[in-house]
Amino acid sequence: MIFAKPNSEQEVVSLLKETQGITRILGGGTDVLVQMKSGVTDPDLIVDIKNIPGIREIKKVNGGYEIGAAVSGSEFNNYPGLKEFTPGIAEAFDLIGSSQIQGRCTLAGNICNASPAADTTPALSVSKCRVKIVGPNGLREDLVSNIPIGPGKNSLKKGEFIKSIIIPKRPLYSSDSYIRFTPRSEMDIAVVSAACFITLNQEKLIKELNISLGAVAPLVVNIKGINELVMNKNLNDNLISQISLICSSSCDPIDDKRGTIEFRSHVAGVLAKRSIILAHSRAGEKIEKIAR
Amino acid sequence: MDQITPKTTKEFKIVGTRPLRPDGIDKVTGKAMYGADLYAPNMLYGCLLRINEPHAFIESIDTSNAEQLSGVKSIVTFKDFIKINPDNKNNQILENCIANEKVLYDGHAVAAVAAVDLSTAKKALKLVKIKYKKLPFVITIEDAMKIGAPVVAIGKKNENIPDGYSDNVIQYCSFGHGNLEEGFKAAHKVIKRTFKTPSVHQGYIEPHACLASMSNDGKADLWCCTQGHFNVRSICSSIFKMDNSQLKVTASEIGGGFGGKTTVFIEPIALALSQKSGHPVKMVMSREDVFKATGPTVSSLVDVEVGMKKTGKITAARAIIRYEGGAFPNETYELGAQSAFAAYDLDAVKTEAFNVLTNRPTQAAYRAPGAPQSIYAVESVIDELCQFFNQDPLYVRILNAAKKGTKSSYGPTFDDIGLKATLEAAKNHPHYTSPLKENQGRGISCGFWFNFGGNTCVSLNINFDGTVGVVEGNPDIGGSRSSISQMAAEELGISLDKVKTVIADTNSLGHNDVTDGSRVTFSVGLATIKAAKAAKKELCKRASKLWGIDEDAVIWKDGYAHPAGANAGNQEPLSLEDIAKVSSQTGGPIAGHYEVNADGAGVSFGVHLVDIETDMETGHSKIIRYTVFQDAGKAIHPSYVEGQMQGGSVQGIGWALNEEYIYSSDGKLQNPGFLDYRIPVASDLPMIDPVILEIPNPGHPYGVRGVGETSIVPPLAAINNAVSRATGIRFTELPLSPPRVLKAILNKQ
Amino acid sequence: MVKVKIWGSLKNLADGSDYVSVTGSNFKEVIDNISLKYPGLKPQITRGVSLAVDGKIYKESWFTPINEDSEVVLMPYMQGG
Amino acid sequence: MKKLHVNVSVNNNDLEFLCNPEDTLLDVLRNDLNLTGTKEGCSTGDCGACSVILDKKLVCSCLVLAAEVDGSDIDTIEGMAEENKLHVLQEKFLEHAALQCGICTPGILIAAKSLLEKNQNPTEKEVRYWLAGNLCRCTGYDKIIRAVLDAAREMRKDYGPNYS
Repeated sequence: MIFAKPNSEQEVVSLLKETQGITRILGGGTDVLVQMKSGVTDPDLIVDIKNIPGIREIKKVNGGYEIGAAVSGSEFNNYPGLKEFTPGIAEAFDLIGSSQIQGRCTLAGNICNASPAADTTPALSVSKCRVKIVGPNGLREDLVSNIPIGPGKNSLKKGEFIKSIIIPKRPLYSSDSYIRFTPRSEMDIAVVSAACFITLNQEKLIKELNISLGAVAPLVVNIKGINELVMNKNLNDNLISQISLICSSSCDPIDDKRGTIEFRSHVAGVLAKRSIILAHSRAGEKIEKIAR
Repeated sequence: MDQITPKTTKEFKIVGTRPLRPDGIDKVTGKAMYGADLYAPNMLYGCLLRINEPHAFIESIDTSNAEQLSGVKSIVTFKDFIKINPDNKNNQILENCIANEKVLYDGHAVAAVAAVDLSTAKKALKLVKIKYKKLPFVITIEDAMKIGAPVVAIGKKNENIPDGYSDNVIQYCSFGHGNLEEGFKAAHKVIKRTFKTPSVHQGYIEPHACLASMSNDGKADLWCCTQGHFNVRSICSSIFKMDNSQLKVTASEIGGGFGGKTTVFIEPIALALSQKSGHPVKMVMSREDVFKATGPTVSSLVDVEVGMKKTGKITAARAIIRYEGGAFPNETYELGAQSAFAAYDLDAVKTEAFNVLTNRPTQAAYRAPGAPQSIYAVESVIDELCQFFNQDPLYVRILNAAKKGTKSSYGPTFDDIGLKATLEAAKNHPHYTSPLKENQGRGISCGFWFNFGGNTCVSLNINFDGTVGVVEGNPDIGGSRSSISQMAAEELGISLDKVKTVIADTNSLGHNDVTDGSRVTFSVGLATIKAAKAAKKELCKRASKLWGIDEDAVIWKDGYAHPAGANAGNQEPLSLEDIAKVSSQTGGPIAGHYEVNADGAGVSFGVHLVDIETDMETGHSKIIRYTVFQDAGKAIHPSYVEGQMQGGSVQGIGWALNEEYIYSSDGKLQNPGFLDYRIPVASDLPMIDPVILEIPNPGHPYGVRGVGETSIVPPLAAINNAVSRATGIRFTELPLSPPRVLKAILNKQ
Repeated sequence: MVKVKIWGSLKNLADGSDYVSVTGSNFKEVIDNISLKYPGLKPQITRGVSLAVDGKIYKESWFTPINEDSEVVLMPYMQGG
Repeated sequence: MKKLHVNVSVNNNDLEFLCNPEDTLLDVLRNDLNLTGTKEGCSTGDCGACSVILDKKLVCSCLVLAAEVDGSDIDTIEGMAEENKLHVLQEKFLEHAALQCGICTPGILIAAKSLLEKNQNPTEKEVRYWLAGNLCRCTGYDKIIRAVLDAAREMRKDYGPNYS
C-alpha cells in the first residue's frame, strides 16, 4: 500500500488516475480504516486529502454554505450559525459515531461510503445539497442523492473525488430535521431514519415538503408525490397520518441483525411523522420570530 | 472449626472506609501493565487461523507454503500437542483453543503462526491451506434436542439422560421437594410460560492477551491477563505434561473478566509456538475473535409453572430448564436449576435441567453463571401472578421469601440470610412509591447467588521498618488490593499506608483458586486476617522476649503489644514498628501465613427496582430510574461494593434490552463486534442507586459476604416486568429489543 | 448413620429415595461410603460433588466433621464467575 | 516496502518514528513509542479505549493512520499528569472509585479532559453523551459520571469559570 498526502487537487486526481488497483481517499478515515482492519478492503493507494488548500474550510456562498470535504462533524457543529441554518444536517452529522469519531468523520466520507444507513445522506438529500467533484475532466457538480448507487458503491469515476458539499440557500420560512432510530442512544447505526425539509408561507401553509428515509432500502428513499398532497395546506394530524402511511409503504427494507422489515417499515412512518412535526415547528418559529 | 463471631460495624477503624485504591495512580496514568502491554526482546507475534463454518470435518491442513514465507518462525496445529486423555477436561480446553478433528463452531481455530511481526503472521495464515467438509449443524436448543438432530460430539452423554432426546442432550439433573400435584391443586391460579434468553458475552474491554516463553529444556514463563494464573498453570502444565514448578505464570493487570477469563483460549497456543520457535511469542486476540471464540454465557429455554393463592401465597412451583453452552460440556445447567427458586420458601418445588450441545462457542462462566436465566423466568411468572391477583409484588415476595430455617429449593436449610431485610428495604425506599407517568412501568425482581470460598494462600510479611507486605494470589479485578490491605491494617491495628498488597506469581505462593464465585474479598480477606493473627502472635512472642515475661502474658491491642495478666508488669506497650525494628535481634523476620480451602462464603440476595418508559410507537425502552438493594455482608470498601452492584446491574440491563448473539441461517455469528453487539453506553443509563445492607456473614471474621455476582441476576426479570407493565403485554423472550417489543405492541393493536 | 439428601435426578441411581444413609464422620467418609453403598451414584461423585452441612456449603473439604444429626445435602460441585 | 518517516510531538516531546503505511497511530504509540497507556479494545472505533488528543481533537488512535500525523501534536494518558501532580480528573477518578479493572480508564480520562476543555460546566446528560464512545463494562458508568462532574466543579473553583 502507498500512502500519499498531496498538496493540490490536481495531484490527487493524477494519483487516483494513475494508480492501478484499489484507491481510497482518506478524509476522516473512520470508514476506510475499519474496512482495512476487517479485511473488507486492501487498498493499493491511500490519498490523504487534508493538505489540500481549502479542503478543511467552511465558506458562506450565495446565501448557502460550502463545506470542504475534510471538515469533521465537530468542526461543522461548532461553526457559528450553521446549526441554526440547517438544524437537520447538523443533527444528522452529529449523530455519526462518538465524540472521537466526530473529530474525524466527514460528509464526503459519509456520502461516498454509500451505506444505506448513512446519517447525513437523507438530511443532505431533502435540502437538495450538491457535491463539487474534481476529476480528470475538471470540476463538475451533482446532487448528493446521485452519489450513492448501491450499498458500498458510488457514482464517482476513476480519478474523481469530492472536494466540497454545497448546502444551498433556503427560503425564508423553511427548516429541516433529521431523526434516526437506534436501540442505543449513541454508538449505533441507524435502523431507520427520516429527514424532512419544509418551507411555509407567512400563514404557515406548506409550500414545500421533502422527506427522505434512510436504512429502509439499498439507497435513500426520497418520498415522491408529497408536495401535491400538502401544497398550501395547514399541517394537521390527518395530513401527517397520510404522509406517515405513504412513507411506511415506500420502504423496501431487509431483515438483518439490526432490524426487521416489519419494524423498519412501521418505524419509518413514525420517524417521518416526528421529523415533519419537528421541522414544521422550527419553520414556524421563524415566522413567529419575524412577526415579533 | 472455630466459631467466629463477626465484629460489629462500630468496632472498625479502617474497614468500612473509602481509601484511595493502592494501584490507582498506576491505573489513571497509564502505567499499569495489562495483558498486551509486555514486550520481550526477540519477540514474535502469534495469531490464529479460524474457520468460518459452524461444523466441519477437517480433512487436511497444509502449512508448507506458509512455512516458506520469510519471517515465519513456527506453525502449530492440534497435532503438535502431546496426546492427553480425551476425557481429561484440559484436553477439551485445548480442543476449544485449537480444533482437533472437527471445527465445532463459527470461528473455531485450526492453526497458529508465529512470525516476526503481525502483518507477516497474518499473511502466513492466508497461505495455510485447509481442506474441510461441511457438516450439518445445530444452533438452537430446540433443534439440538430433537431426535435425529446433527450430533455435535458423540460419547459425551451422562448415564442419567431420559429417553426421547438426541445425543446432544448430555447432562440432566433435578432438584426439589414436596408434592407438586397437591400444591398446584391448592392454587387459585397456575401460570405456565416458556422463556428464552440469548447467549450474551461478558464483554470485558481488554481482549485476551499473553506473552509466552518456553525453552527446549521444558521451562516456561507465561504472562497473561487471567482471573486465575494458578489455574492457567494447572491447565497448561497438564497440556504440556510439565511439572507445575517449571511453568511460572504471572498475572498481568486484568481488564475485566466477569468469569470469561477463568479459562484459557490462547495461552497453550502461545506456549507451543514459543516452544517450537525458541522465541518469546505474544498473542493478542482481536475483538472479533473474542466474540467468536471466547465467552459467552449459555442461552436458555425455560418452562416455569407457579401456583398461587389469591392471598399471594405460592403453593407450588416447577421449572424445566434447558441450557445450551456450545460444543463442550459445562455445569452451568446445574447452577441454573439450583438457583431458580432459591429466593422462596416453598412446600412443593421441582426444577429439572438439561445441558445441550450446539455448534456455538463454548460457554464460559459469566457472573453468577446459570442463575440470571432461570431466575428471570421464575421472577417473570411471579410478577404476572401478582398482577393477576392485583397483589403488591413486593408484598408477595416478602410473604413467600426464604428465611432462616427455610428448606431451600436446592436442598440445604438456610441459616441467617438477608432476603427479607432486602425486600423490606426496597418496600420502604422512596423509589417504590414514586409516581409513574404514562407508558412507564415499574419492575421488581429478586436475585440470588451462592458465593464460594476456595483455595487461598496469603503471606503477610512484617518488614524491619514496621511496614507490612501482603502477598496474595488473586488478580485485582476491581479493587481487591484495597480491601485486602484494609483488612490487614485493621487486624494489625496499623495505618493503611503501612501496608502494601501484591499479587504473587505461581512460583511465589501456594495455589490460589480462580477469581470467581465472588470469592476474593471473602477468602483472601479471611486468609489475610488469619495471617495477620499469626503475625501478631509472633509479635507478642517477641515482645515477651524483650520484656522477659511469659508469651501468654502479652496481648495485642490496637497495633501495640501490651503486657497483660497479674504478673506481666507495667512495661510501656510496644508498637508493631518497635518490635519489627529489632526483629533481626529477637529471632529474625516476622511473618504470618494462612492457607485454606475456604468454605462458608454465605449466600447473597439482591432486589432490584427499575422504572422503564417504553415508546409505544417504536418499542424502545428507556431506563428512567434504577435502585439496587443487596445483602452485601460487611462492606470493606463501600465504594467498590457499590461499584459491583452498579456494574452487575448494567450488565444485566444490557442483557435484558439489547445484547444477544445473532446467528444467520448458515450458523454464522452476525454481530461479532461492539457496534452491533450493543453493550450499554453512558448515555443509555441513569445513575444506578445502590443500597447496601450489611447483614454480617457468620462465616467470616469481619462478616464479609461475596458481592460481585448477585447484581447481574435481578435485572433481567426486573426489566421484563417493567416493560410488561408499561406496555400491558407479558414478554417471555430477551432481549426486549425494539423490534420484538414493537411487534408485540402491533399484534395487540 | 448420616442421612444425606440427594438431588432429584440421582434418585433412580440410588434406591429411589430422596435420601441415602451411610456411616461416616466427615465429608470424605460420607462421600466414599455413598460411592461404595450406591454404585449408581459413583459416576456423579467422580465428576465432583459438594456437601451442604447444616446449611453451609462445603465445596470439597474432606475433613469437615459431620454429625449423625447434621442436615447433609449432596450438591453438584460448585463453581462461579 | 519503504517505511515512512514521521515527526510528531507527543506529550510535548518531539519524537520521530518510521512506520508502514498501514500502521495506525495506536500501533505506533504502543509498539514503537512504548506508550502502552493507550489501550486497544476493538480497533474499530467502537470502544474508545485508544482515545488520544490529536491536534486538540479527541480521536480514536486506532482510526488514524500513523503516516497522517506528521507535524501533529498528540496528547496521551502518559502526559496527563504534570510531573508528579495528577490532573484533577485523575484525582477525582480515584476519589470516586470511578474505575474497577482500569482498562477503559486512560481513554475515558482523555475523553473527559477534552470535554472539560471545551465545556467547563457540563450537565450530567452532556457528560454521558460525550463519553458514549467510551465503553466501560465494570462500573455501570455511575461513578465515572460523578467523578467527571466533580472534577469540573473543582476545576471551576481552582481556575475560575473560564479556565481551559
